Amino acid sequence: MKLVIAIIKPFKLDDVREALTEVGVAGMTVTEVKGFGRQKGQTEIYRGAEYSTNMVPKIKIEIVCASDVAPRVVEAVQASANTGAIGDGKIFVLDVGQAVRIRTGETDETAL
Amino acid sequence: MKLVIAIIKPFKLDDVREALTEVGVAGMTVTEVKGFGRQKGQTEIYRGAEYSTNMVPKIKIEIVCASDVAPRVVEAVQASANTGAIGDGKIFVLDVGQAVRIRTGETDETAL
Amino acid sequence: MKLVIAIIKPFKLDDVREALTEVGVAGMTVTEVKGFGRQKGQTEIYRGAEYSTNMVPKIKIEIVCASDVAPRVVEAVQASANTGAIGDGKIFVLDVGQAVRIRTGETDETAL
Amino acid sequence: MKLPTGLAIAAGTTFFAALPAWAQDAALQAPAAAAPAATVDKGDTAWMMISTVLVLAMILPGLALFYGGLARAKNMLSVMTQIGAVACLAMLIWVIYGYSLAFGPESALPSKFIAGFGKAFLAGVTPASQAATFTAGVEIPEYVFICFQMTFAAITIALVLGSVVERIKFSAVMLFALVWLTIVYFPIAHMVWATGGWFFDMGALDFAGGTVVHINAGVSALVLAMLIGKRIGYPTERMAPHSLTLTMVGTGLLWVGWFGFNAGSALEANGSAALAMINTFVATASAGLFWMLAERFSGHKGSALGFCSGIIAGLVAVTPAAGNSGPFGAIVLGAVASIVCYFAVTVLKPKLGYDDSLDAFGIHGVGGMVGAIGTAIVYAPSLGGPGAADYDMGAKLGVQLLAVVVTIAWAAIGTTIAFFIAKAVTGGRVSPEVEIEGLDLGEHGERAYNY
Amino acid sequence: MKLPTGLAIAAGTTFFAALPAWAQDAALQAPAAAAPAATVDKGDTAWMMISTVLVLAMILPGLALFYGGLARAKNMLSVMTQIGAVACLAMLIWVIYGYSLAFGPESALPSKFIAGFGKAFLAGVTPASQAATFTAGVEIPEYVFICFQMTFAAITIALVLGSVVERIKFSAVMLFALVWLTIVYFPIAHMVWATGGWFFDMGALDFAGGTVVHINAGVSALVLAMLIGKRIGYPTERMAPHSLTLTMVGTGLLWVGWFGFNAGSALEANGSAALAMINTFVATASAGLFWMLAERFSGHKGSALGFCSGIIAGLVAVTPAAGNSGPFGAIVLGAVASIVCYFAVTVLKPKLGYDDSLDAFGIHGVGGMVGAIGTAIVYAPSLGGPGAADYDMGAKLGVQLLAVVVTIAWAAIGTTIAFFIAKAVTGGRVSPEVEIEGLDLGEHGERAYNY
Amino acid sequence: MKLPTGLAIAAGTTFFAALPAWAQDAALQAPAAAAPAATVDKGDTAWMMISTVLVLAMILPGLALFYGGLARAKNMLSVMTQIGAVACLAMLIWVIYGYSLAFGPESALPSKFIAGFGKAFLAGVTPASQAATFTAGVEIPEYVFICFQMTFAAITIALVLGSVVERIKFSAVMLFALVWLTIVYFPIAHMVWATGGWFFDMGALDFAGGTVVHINAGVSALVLAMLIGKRIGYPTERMAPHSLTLTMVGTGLLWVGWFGFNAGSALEANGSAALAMINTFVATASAGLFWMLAERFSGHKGSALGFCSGIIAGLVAVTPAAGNSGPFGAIVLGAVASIVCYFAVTVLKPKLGYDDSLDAFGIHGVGGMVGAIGTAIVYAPSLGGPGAADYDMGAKLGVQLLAVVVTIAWAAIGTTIAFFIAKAVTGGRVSPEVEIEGLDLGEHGERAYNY
Ligand SMILES: Nc1ncnc2c1ncn2[C@@H]1O[C@H](COP(=O)(O)OP(=O)(O)O)[C@@H](O)[C@H]1O
Ligand SMILES: Nc1ncnc2c1ncn2[C@@H]1O[C@H](COP(=O)(O)OP(=O)(O)O)[C@@H](O)[C@H]1O
Ligand SMILES: Nc1ncnc2c1ncn2[C@@H]1O[C@H](COP(=O)(O)OP(=O)(O)O)[C@@H](O)[C@H]1O
Repeated sequence: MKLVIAIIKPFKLDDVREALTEVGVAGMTVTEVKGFGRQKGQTEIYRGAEYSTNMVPKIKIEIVCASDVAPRVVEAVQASANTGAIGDGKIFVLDVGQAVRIRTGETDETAL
Repeated sequence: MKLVIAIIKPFKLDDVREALTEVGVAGMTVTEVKGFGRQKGQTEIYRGAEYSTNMVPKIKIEIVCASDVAPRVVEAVQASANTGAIGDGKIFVLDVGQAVRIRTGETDETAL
Repeated sequence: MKLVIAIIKPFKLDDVREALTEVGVAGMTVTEVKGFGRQKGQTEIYRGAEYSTNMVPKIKIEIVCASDVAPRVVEAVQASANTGAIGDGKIFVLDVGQAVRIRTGETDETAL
Repeated sequence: MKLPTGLAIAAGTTFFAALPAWAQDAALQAPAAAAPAATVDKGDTAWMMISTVLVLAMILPGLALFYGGLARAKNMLSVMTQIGAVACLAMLIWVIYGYSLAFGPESALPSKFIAGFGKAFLAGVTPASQAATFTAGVEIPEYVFICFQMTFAAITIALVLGSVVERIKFSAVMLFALVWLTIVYFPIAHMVWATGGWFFDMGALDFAGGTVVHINAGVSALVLAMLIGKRIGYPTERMAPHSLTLTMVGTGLLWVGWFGFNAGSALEANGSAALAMINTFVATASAGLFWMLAERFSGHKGSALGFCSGIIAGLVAVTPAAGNSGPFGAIVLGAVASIVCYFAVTVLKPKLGYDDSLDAFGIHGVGGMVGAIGTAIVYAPSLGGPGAADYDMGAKLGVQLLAVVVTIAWAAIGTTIAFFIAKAVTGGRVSPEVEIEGLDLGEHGERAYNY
Repeated sequence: MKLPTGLAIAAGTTFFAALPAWAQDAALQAPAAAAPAATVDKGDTAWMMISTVLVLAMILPGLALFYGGLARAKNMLSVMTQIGAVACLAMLIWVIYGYSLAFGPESALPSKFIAGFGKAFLAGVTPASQAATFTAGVEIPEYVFICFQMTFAAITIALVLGSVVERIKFSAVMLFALVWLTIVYFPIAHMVWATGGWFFDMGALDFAGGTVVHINAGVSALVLAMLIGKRIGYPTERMAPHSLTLTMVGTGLLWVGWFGFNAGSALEANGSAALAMINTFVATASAGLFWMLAERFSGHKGSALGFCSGIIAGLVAVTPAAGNSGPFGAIVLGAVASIVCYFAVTVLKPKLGYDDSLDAFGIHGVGGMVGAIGTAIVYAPSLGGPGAADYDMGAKLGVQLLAVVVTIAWAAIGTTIAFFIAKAVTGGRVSPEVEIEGLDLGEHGERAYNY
Repeated sequence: MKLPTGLAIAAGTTFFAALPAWAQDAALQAPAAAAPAATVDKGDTAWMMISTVLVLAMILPGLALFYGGLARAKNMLSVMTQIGAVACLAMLIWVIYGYSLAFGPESALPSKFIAGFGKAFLAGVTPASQAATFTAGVEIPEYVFICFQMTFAAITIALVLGSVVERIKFSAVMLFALVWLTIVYFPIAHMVWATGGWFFDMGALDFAGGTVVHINAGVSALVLAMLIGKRIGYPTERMAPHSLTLTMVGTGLLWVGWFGFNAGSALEANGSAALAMINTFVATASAGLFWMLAERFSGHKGSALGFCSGIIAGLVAVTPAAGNSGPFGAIVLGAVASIVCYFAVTVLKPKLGYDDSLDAFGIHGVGGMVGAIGTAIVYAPSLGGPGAADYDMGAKLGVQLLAVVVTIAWAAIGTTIAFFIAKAVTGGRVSPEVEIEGLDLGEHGERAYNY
């Protein structure tokens, strides 16, 4: 199995989720994160104190899926999260050794 | 070493932490996340605008442990986070190549 | 490629980011988390109700980098996040199978 | 001469709006001996000053919180700043020429619709100047009257913004406000409240500004929302209120402040103010509960936002009726307004498809109309209202309807003109990038929250 | 006949509650010539109207924020909506029959405990009706008196909820409020404040409602908490206040509004109101600091919540004493109340094990008792109080104690009855699922915060 | 004898501060017949009581929110509690000896600078005692005057804290407040407001306390900030306001409450209060918008915090001018103050490098000076001010400048003394660990937010 981690722009979440549903991904976990990268954050000024954050709000999506499904997942995310502008984000794929569904104790691919 | 990732229901956090302490896990990292899956979210209505979120608040626990301890960790989480209802969550296990304790520079299992 | 996960004290974030920039890391993703470990949390009292949290606010940094850069990344984090006090945090290193830049579709090390 | 200043006219009879003179009260409170000149009672002055302060509290923080809580977090400061800044602008142009246009002396302009510039820059007003009340021989310091009315202008333009926040440019808001106050608010205020004004002379009942403030603001908001277009993502995207807690706080402050608005509109601390006060309590209480009941009867849960919406709908509806109804008429009026607004907001709006972000029309416009028309009904003595025994409800209904229709037309046309001027000069709407990222960062360079 | 309406009785002597008539003031302010009929002073009217508005501000947003901030985020809207909705309900039944039962004319009912239905639906009240004050010949518009007292009923029932939020059903709250107001609040208000009422005739000292409002609400809250049971997870689970910021804001608004409550209870803008005002300042200031000192002496840090708790404890304790004490008596009273409440909340409550979610009993009940009994002490002229030279403290202590004990018993029994009715009809308590997920989603279908 | 008590002096002439007696008003409102003794008008009493309550609302919740929102979340409760606690302390020492030192009878002490202890513990004050106003023969209950002035002392010390929050110990704050009020505030209040006080006798214009409150607090804040040193991480680390929403709410509440402060300073509900009211509206409106314009002209976005800052700067500047200016003078004064403060805060402060956390000096100190000096200008009848025809602006400017310079020196020296005492006893500043973790946890053992 694979863990696909995608860092995307927040307003793309709905699109990505729909795209994933289409490739048959039923579950995922979402975290609000901050990203540093090429994309520059807004400059804020508070009574003359200027803060250029470099920190941009992002959404991290984590999906565990069967290894053979992973390429399609990656593709779906890449297609749906893409705006062509800097800061669209990254996808990382890691190996997962084991998966368990807490409710039933089912393991591995049946647990997803 | 293994990284055990558990997605659980928020109100189960205390139970899980106690169970983990019993199997000798001393440290863990906790993140507030949102989960999509079988479990359906509440429907909210604001002046007629209806939002059915599908997003359910969850807690993600990350524990790095020695490989031989991992099965007991998985078991402890599965037992303590279980309510038998949909949405109880998942456990994923990944390989960890290296661990460092920042304070001392100790590495690998002594770092945990 | 490697995924370096660092759990650090929140006020050390700026130092760590600077140290990472120096070793050539351009991107990273940051999450606010809570840590359990040796470090004890503050005791809070609200009208006599005492809560000793054991949960300490921490920052999780995730950096994906080329495998040969990873040791330098680990070192930079360890040096810059260190205060010598309990609770300085941990660094974990995992293998990453694939990386994609969403905007361009570039993969692996060119995607970082 | 309209507003007596300096030397008050002794024979000053009922001066402004549509209120029975509560002869019995006057009898109790007026000095027994014949008063050769109008006198100022410090109790009235105290009441009108605090009423003025209460109306300010309705704007900032009241309305700013009510509206702001309903917006998304990324637009919070934008909403609050737009409200605050137009209120400030309204105050400044009020003393420059607004007060004169609404309540100044007659001029070459058609005095049915507008006064003249004779009191521009508050010419001739001193701390000793006085303004008439509804009771002959009783006056209040003119500066107090000016301040009280100033807050009405300020809140009305702020209310309009509710339909277009989260996408309208700050600069467009400011220019729109300037034009709108000039061509819509000042004339309508004159028509309703000044002697010689059209509706005033018709005998339209509007105790505290249901027409001038609420119908006017609500209709303008609707037109403005249609002109500027929907928010990106509306109605599919989740746009839940970012803090109903703050909306609830704003609701409370609006209710609190509204006593200045309604009971203050008696211009005296007397039985009429007391009647306006009790009506403002019970109409609102009724409306708050009835909105929740309407939700239950529609198969939903009674909601906190429903409660707040009902409270506001009730306050809006009781505004023209405050001193023109008995308490039980007010209770019914509140309930009806609440139910009608509920359907306007939850059924009508989705059907018609316009994006009135915070339901400025659905609550202020619709509630205002229910109130204006309902006032003609609850005014009837048979229903516990203060109307005379020979009260002709049909005739009064006609008058009220006419005032409503003229206000709607005037507001719609004026808003259209003001919007196109604002759009031509400023562009009107923020860029899609700014809209998506939020107006706080895009327009003001700040975040509302940094936890 | 109790409340003079329309034609005020000229010889109207001290009418309601337990307040010395401040003869010296009366002498200064009453018209020099013999007044053939009671007169209304617009300064009094203005003061009583604004006092009424201030008490509303105590409820919404004041108490809603104070209580809401102490709750968990998932129950925030539930707390605020329950408070708002019972306040609305109280207002409606107040004008329907509550005012009549408390202050209406005598009837077949035992007038020691309750008045009759003679003023149901405010029968006979007009804008010209007047109500007596504590000064002969001085009256205020009856509508103002009705509104002022209406807000007292509204806040009292809202206070009760503090012990059972986070688990009680909205529908149960509404039904409970209806019954409780009818069988507990209206009778006790009658007994304390109306001529012919039991405590009133006994000469019990209760300037602004320590018995009616605070002991009553506190004891009812305690009984209700025990009847409904503990929250799931209490006391082991973390249940820290979700926003002490909001609690602090609520505290400030309560303090601000309490001047309407306490100084407004003088019913005139006179020296008695001024005394109530200064006492409300200094007792509260003292109590706020003394709670923090109590924390320090118990080996803890002085806390923000401690400061807020002290402020409320002080306000509660000074309520019966407001016009019945000198400023330095009030300072001592505030300090004592603060320390006693501190121990009630931090030592007694955990020991007894009941779950009074927001310490409605620990602060309002206990603080109210300290205040009621302490009033008999600080009233003594030897301690700077306004009592006459021959003041008999022992006797007065007996009277106060009796009033307290009767109130406790009445509240406990009435609450039990009201709860079982509410439980029978609505179920009383939400399901464990709703309790765990939060009442905002489960009962109202909303989230308080969407950041 | 200074403040008439009990037996008011019939011939009481203008008593306190620097205000023309509005003879015309007095003529209108005073009883026609010769009044043998000063009378109390209930309208005045009502107005002064509500003004007092409004000033309390400025402190808690007003200032607590304004300041708290600007702090970081980890210090929120610390900021609010420090403000609340010093306000309480100020109230207690005010009734113990502060009122006496400021307004008590003359004594052995040099009465130019301070009164004596003759009214310590409010000796001799009863509900029947009266205090003079600016109009001969018109008085208010002395308890009301004491309360009104008490809130001024309370807010002034609270304002000072703005420069040192996020690092000063709670215990240091309390001790500092005790000493500072005694050696700085009470004397300056005496000099400005009491007959026989130095500035008062010089004829310095200070309607509502620009010198006593704002310059005094601002300068003390600056000195205190320099003595205690910068916050760890200043100015490189991100220290953005944690909730500009709350700051905006605080701004609104401050504006609302400031009408009590400014218009209340007329001590009567008359034309002078009305003038102060309109000026407080328009100066503030102007200042709010001009700060945003200053930002635009400096190449930045007009910001929400800028709007709020302008509002406060305008309120500060109009404080001494409130009854001493015409509305258009006030508009200009507001605009100038706003622009000057903008540069003080954004250009001067970074250049000088001191860490005035919340710009207590940059806004209250600088704005106060602009107001004090500007008052001498806008007072001129040629500019629409209420000065007499033969008004000598040059001379008045000299007087104002002298008052400002003396206040600066007095405040600076007194603050230094008070700080070193506080530091010696308490340590002054929290440990770096507590500062980094936040004062809420470190000093109070609580978190402001638990979502
Ligand atoms: N090496 C990395 N490791 C982890 N996350 C990264 C890395 N580089 C970028 N990211 C994440 O991806 C986001 C987008 O990256 P950025 O460089 O801004 O744009 P792009 O991906 O379009 O080149 C960043 O905000 C950050 O959250
Ligand atoms: N494939 C997946 N990858 C990552 N997280 C998942 C995946 N499937 C489910 N989850 C997480 O597990 C949670 C519970 O899953 P759900 O399908 O609702 O219930 P259950 O595990 O009982 O079948 C989800 O809310 C989500 O956070
Ligand atoms: N086994 C673990 N797995 C995951 N995270 C851990 C583990 N142990 C510690 N952590 C994280 O590291 C942080 C620091 O650990 P702690 O034991 O407090 O101090 P130290 O690392 O200095 O010994 C914890 O707060 C937690 O977030």
